[in-house]
Order: sequence, then structure tokens, then C-alpha cells
Amino acid sequence: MDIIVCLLLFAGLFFFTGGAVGILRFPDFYSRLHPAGKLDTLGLLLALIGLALFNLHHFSLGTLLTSLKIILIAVFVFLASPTATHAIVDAGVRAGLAPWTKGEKRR
Amino acid sequence: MDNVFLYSGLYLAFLMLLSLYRPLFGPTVVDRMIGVNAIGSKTTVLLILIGLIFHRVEMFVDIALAYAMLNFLAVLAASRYFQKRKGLYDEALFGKD
Amino acid sequence: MIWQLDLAILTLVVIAGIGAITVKDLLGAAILFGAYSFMMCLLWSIMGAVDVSFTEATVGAGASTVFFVAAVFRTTRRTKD
Amino acid sequence: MWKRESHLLDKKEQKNLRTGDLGNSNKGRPAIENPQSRRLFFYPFFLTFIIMCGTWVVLSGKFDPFHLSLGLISCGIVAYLSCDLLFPSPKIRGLLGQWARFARYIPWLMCEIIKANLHVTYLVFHPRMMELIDPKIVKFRSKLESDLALVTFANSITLTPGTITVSVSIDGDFKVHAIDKASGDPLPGAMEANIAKAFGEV
Amino acid sequence: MKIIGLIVAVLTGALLIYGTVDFPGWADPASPASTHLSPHFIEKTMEETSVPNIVTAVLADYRSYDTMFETTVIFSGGVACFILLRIFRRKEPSDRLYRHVLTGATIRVKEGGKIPLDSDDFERIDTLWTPHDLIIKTVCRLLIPFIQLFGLYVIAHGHHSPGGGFQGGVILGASIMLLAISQDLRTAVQRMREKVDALLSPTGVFIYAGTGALCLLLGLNFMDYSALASVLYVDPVTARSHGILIVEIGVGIAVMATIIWIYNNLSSAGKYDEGL
Repeated sequence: MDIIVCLLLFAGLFFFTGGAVGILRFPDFYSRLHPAGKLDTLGLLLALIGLALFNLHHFSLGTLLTSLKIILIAVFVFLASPTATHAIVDAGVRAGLAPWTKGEKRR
Repeated sequence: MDNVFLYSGLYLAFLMLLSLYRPLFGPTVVDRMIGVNAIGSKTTVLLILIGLIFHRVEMFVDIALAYAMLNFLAVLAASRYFQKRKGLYDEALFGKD
Repeated sequence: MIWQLDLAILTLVVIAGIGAITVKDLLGAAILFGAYSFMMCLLWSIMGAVDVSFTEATVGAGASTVFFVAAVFRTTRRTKD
Repeated sequence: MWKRESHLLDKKEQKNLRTGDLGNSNKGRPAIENPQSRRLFFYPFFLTFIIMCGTWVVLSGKFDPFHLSLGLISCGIVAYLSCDLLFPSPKIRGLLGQWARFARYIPWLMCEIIKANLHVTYLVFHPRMMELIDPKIVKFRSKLESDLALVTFANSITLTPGTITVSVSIDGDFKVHAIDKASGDPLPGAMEANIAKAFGEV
Repeated sequence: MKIIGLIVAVLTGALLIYGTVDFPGWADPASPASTHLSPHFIEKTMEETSVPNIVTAVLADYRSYDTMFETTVIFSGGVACFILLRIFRRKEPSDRLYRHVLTGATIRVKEGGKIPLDSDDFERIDTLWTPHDLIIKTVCRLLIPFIQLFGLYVIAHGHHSPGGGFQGGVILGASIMLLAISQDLRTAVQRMREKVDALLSPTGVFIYAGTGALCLLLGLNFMDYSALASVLYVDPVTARSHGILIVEIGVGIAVMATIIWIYNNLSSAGKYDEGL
């Protein structure tokens, strides 16, 4: 049981690392959103599932409901995060940022 | 298991430090928004980790839930600023979208 | 009180705070202030002050950031100095 | 007290509005005085109330009568204030079947998301990342009809292979930012078909 | 000027840090705070008020004067915002935009032009109009009821988990703010009119103070909720717990209305016309 929890948690942390490094490395605003929007969402989902499983160690109605609440956070983030990403892209488009194309310098 | 959570939390704090580069030095405001959004999703996990370290998850879950909800609101408001202020509203008026 | 996490988050609070007052762009400052309030919320919850942390999470992340953005929306975006 | 807004209605009804086919929707603003529309107000209210009760049980975790009655009052308040937000159109027939089909769509989506994330992670950690990526904007038109299907499609695009939805028009025109060639080409592809199946718009 | 500011800030900071030297140590059992007050609260709260969350009991029962005036401060903040920002003169913007609902055509009414007043065929749209954003509108529409329910949950469970009136009120207000941001200000104002805001905000303070005054009328001290036992038909300890809940509801209502009020005034610059 602990091993599964650790695996899920570390997978989540791995995707979080990808997100953080991606935000630093990618060349422009639009491509930076790809790691920020996707990797963070999946990392959060995996880490939260791991933690919810760990919380079920001492099984009772209370811990079950707490785990359900943790899952509720994940569901909420899954609805909200793509929307936030979309809103930021929209803001960038309206602010008049031109997308980076191949061969340009990074900004 | 507590040690695992503690070191995961420390690692998450380190990742937040990395993500904080964009809000601090990001060339445009929109880059800052990306960074803050990324920090927000890490904070949610870190709050639950702290709850597990204290063995009082049922308290910290509420904070994390409120947090996930309101972080979304702040990002939407900040992006709405651009849709309104530097929006291409004159062109939208004449139907060019 | 977990002193390792406490120190790490305290560093982040200081960095975010200094960033929020040095940025020239007011909207950027409002966004950084949001990040600062995330860190404060984490710091309170690490110290075990759950109610304060909850207040900081709701007011800092939600209401005050939106108020700042709304205020910047109605004024100019750059500081004078 | 609560005036219903025409832009909260879904697209089919707006189309009906435009073509003059008013039908039951009564110009998009069912007045509460009308007995028929009061009955139409009742179903969304009831459904919202039930969903909220389920959420309350998960949130609360206390089953003594005092807290349960507080929960019923809260659910009533929320259902009264926001039932037209959750169910903008009073038609609720076939909603359960739709949800069941939607639940079958989720595992496929998760599989896609994990594949996509591995791809993006590969790109992020690749030392010569700048040569691999080739961002461009793809435009296409989707055949999906209802608002919810379009939004699900747009959010699924944002979550999966190296693509982010830039804008969606109400008629289904998509603009998508793709990070490299491989991820932008197969759109709309299988995902649209799956969503069409999930929302019964084959 | 900047250098003077820096010197002042550094000096103040140094003074404050110097002041902390006199503090008792972290979690020192001999410090004044943990010799008299804290043990009383920690030991007696459960048997005196039957509230498991000590912070809530301290805030709303033992130190309820403090919280009452905090609520009043929030209310006066809302009133100050209203007085400073609200513009009552009927000063129209030079251009107004209307959309014909049936055809979707947009018309622009110049200053002094004829405005299709109260016609159902036209709906007003913002001058800084943003096109119909389908994703944000739909997702926010789906999320708002759950946020509201969560806010009510936080108010109702202030006894058992962190939270209470203040936090729940902010969450409830945030849900209406989300509606205003995702659609437009007029939709949100139609749901929560200005008069409703302005009435609810003092109502919350009044519920708080009125509960206290009711205790006074029933023959005990101001804010001693055990007096409510005869009204609520319960024993005095449970009455204190219920009194705390009533007070929290008052705080929640006041905070929610004030937050929405401030947001409306701030984002529309007092015109209640077009907002963020």
C-alpha cells in the first residue's frame, strides 16, 4: 500500500518538476503554457490520488469522506485548470503577443 | 512515511522557488500569470501534505478546497483585464472578431 | 511547526514580498501580491494556525487580488517613479 | 426576482430564438407567473437540490439531525439562487443517459492525457528542445452542436497532446495552438467522435 | 527621497526586531498568555460552550465584542467605498452599445441619441466589449453553485472545522464576483441588486448586535448566549453553541454583502454600468 502511495506521489512530483523546468526553458509565452497547463494538472491529480489512498489507511467513514473531498479537489481542478489556461491564452492574444516561430531567438 | 511527506514538501517548496522566477522576471505580465498559476497548483498539494504531517487532514482539506476555488477566480480576473483593456474592441465592433 | 518547511516557505515569502514592491508594472505587482498571499497562507498553516490560514486563503487569494486588479483596471497601469 | 438571461440558454434555443421558433422557451425568458413555466422551473430546482445534497454529504461528514437540517436549508438556498445556472434550459429528459455515456468517456480521456503528458515531459527534458518544437496555430471547424459538448471538447484539447485551445466561437470554429507538428495534425480526429458519442450527437 | 524611505524602513524594522528580544520564548509555559487565559480556554471551552473548535468559541463567545466591532469595521469599509466612489449624477457615457437579441446585430447609440429603453429586443453590452467567451461562461456557470454550497458549508461548520462566518462570507461573495467576471457586471447586479447589498450588509451587523441585545433583554449580560436557552428551548450550554452559530450567520451575511458591494463600486468606478 505504502509503495503504491509513494509511486503515485513521486510520479506527481516528477510531472511537477517537468512543469517547473518547462516554464523556465520554453522560448515564448504560448509554449510556456503547455507545461504549465498540462503537467501541473496531471501532477496534481496523481499526487492527490496518492494522498487520498494514504488517508484510507485507518479505514472509517470519516477518512473515506476526507478522501472523497480530496478527490473533489482534483475534479474541481480538472474543470478549472484548462479554463484558466484558456483564459491566459486569450489574454495573451488580446494583449497582442505574437507566437514564437522556429528559428527566432527566445524571449 | 512522515519523512517521505516532509521531503516531498521540501522538494515542492524548491519547485515553487523555480516557478517564482517567472513572476519575478517574466518579460510580460502574462508570463507572471503563468508562474502564479503554477505556484497555486503546487500550493494545493503542499497544504494537504502539511495536513498529513500533522495527522489532521480533515482540517487542511477545507483550506485546500477553498484555495483551489479562489485561485481560479484570481487568474480569471487578471486575464479579464487584458480582454477589456488592450482588447481589440474597435475591430470587434465592426464584426471582424 | 515543521522547521525545515518553515524556513523554506519563509524564504519564499521574503522573495515574493520584495518582488511585489519592486515591480514597476502595477498589474504585475497585484499578481505577485497574490503569490505572496499564497506563501503567507502556507506559512500560517505550517505554524498550525488553521483559522488564520483559512482567512488568508480566502481573502488573500480570492478577494484582495480581484480588488487590486479591479482598482488597476480603473487607474493607470504604470507607477510614476 | 431572478430574471433569466437569454445568453444562459444553450445554442439550439438561441437559434430557435433567432429564427422565431419560440416554442416552449417563451422568448428565452420564462416568466415565473406563467403556470407552465413554473412547472419548468421546478425540475431544475429539484435536480439541483439533489445534486447539492450529495455534495453536502461529502463535504459535511456529520450525520446528526442538526447538521443534516442545516444542510437541507443550505441546499434549498443554493438551488433557489442558482438552479438556472446549473440547468439553463428546463429540458432534462435524457440527462441521466448523457451522464452515463460521459462517464464512459473519462477513462479514454485519462489515457490520452497521460500519453500527452509523457510527450510534453520528453520535450521539456530534451537537451535540444528548441529544435524539436515548432509552434503553430491550427484552425478547424467542429461539427459538435451543444454548448457543453463544445466546452468539453475545448477543455479536452487543452489537456491533451501539446495543444491549447485559443478560441472557440459559438458555431464551433476552433483555433488551436499546437507545440509541434505531430500533435497538431490529427485534430479534430478521434476525440471529436468520442465526444459526439458521449453527448449523443453522432 | 528613496534613500530616506529605505533608512526609515530599515530603522523601524531594526526596532521591531529589537523589541522581539523581550518576548517570551516560543511556546514558553511560563509566559503570561499561557498561564492565565489559555489554560482556561483549553480546559473549559468544551464544557462551557460545547464547541470543539476553541478558536471559534473565543472569537464569537468569549471575545464577541471584538468580533462585533470587526464586523462593524467591515461594514463601514463598504459604506466608505460607497460614499467615495458611487456617482449618482446621471452621466451617460458618450457611446452605448446595444445588441439586437433576435438577429445578433450590434448598434451604437451616440450621445443624445434615442436609446431603446426597456425593450426586450435589445440588450445592453459593454463599450469595452469582449466577444462571447463560451468556455469561461459555461465552466463558471457549472462551478458557481458548488462554490456557494461550499461557502454555506464553511459557515455552518465553524464549530467543528476551521472557518466560520468571515471565511464563508468571503467565499459566497467570491461566487457572485465570479459571475460578474465570467459574464458581465450587469448580470451579477441583476441577481444581487445594489439595494439588496446595501440592506443585507447592515442586516448582518444587526443580527450580531441584536443577538447580544436579546441576551440583555432576557436578563443576562450583553452577548451571554446562555440567556437564549429559554427562547430556543435547550439547555444553557447548547444555547451558547447555537448562539455562536446565529452570530456567525450574521457575520457571513454582512461580509458577503460588503464584499460584493465593494467589488461593484470598485470595478465600475461607481457607475454600476460596466465593470471588469
